[in-house]
Amino acid sequence: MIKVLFFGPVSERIQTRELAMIHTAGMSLQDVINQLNEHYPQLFDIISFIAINGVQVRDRQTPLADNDEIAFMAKFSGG
Amino acid sequence: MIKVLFFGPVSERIQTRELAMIHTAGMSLQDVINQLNEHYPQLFDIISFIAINGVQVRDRQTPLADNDEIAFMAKFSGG
Amino acid sequence: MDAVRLQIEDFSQDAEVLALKASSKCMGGIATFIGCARDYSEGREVSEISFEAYERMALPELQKLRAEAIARFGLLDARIVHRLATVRAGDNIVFIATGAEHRAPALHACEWIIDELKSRVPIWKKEVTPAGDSWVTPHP
Amino acid sequence: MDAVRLQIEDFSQDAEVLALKASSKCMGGIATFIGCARDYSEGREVSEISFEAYERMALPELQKLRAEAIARFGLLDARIVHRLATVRAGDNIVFIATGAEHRAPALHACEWIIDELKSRVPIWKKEVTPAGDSWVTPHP
Repeated sequence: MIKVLFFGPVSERIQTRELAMIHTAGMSLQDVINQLNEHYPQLFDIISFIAINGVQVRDRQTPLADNDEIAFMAKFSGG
Repeated sequence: MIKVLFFGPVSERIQTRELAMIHTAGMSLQDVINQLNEHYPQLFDIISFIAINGVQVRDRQTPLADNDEIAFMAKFSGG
Repeated sequence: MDAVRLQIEDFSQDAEVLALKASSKCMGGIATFIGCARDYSEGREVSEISFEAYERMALPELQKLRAEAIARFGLLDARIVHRLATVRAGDNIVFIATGAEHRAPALHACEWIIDELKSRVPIWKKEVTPAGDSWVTPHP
Repeated sequence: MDAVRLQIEDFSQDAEVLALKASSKCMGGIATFIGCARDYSEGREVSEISFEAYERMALPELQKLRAEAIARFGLLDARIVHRLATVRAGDNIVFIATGAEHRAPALHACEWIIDELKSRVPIWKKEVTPAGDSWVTPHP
């Protein structure tokens, strides 16, 4: 499974903090984004950062391994 | 009387923290400086600021009133 | 007490500065920054502020930030604490302390850390106002 | 507890920051600077540092400095404490705290106050070293 996490303004928009997706061979970050876009078309307006296993990634073609944790994040507002 | 105060490096050089001088009519700051210079010729090498009654003065012709307090001060090194 | 922490409870500046000082007898200047909750934000009355973090990423990022500040400004030590709690006006949110031999690097590092923290660390702020809640969206 | 003080005893940052905060609920950023005694100064080992002030002039000058900083940086409040004591390595010497709605003015005012304090306030520092005492002469 792929664990998908949402925080703050993103979790509010999607009305959930966490989703699980089935991992399939050859799956990339773009596949997860496509699935989310289908169900939550406005979601990506507010997403500024994406991390895989706690490390920020910019390349949406990044391949995913089973048990990866993906975080979709709005602009930070800590401090 | 005029109260003359010395602090830190100045008091160390002159080996005293306080002197009293007799106030005379028409006396100016310059008169006090002249008297000190006579006794402690190197003193003014390290004096950077002079205050009368707690207020910095630059004009050595400033007249003095009886009971004035004059402070001779080296560069500050607080903080 | 770790030099970098995400915690619910409040912190003591005296305790943090004591811990900072323990790292060196050459520390001549210590700068701190404390971010607090205000009762107004952009004209709206705010009753509470709550924070949420992606802790798995936020904690390592704060640790990296501390190490970078130490290297960049030649600090003797630095500490960063961010609360993940619901706070009210006047309550503490974030604490940064930097110690150096002289004052300028300590002061400049403190400012650098809070600026970087705001842009780099995955923490989000929600303001609770009489008119409802809203997540804060930082200006671009 | 006065906002500006010359005192022998040590200070508590927690107590000072609490007093600073009491002045406003709009304080979003608090910066502090603490100057401490180091065990080395320009290569010489220092056992103790002692301070002397012309208090009649130093206290009003510190009060003026606080008022100027508040006006110049739009601060909500500021505090300055300078110890007149004999201190050892690690001991506190001076404390400055500045509070503003936002972080930048608080941080910049804190740096401005310590810079001005060093050049404007009649306080002198004597370093006691194993080789003898010497009054510190600041660089021109």
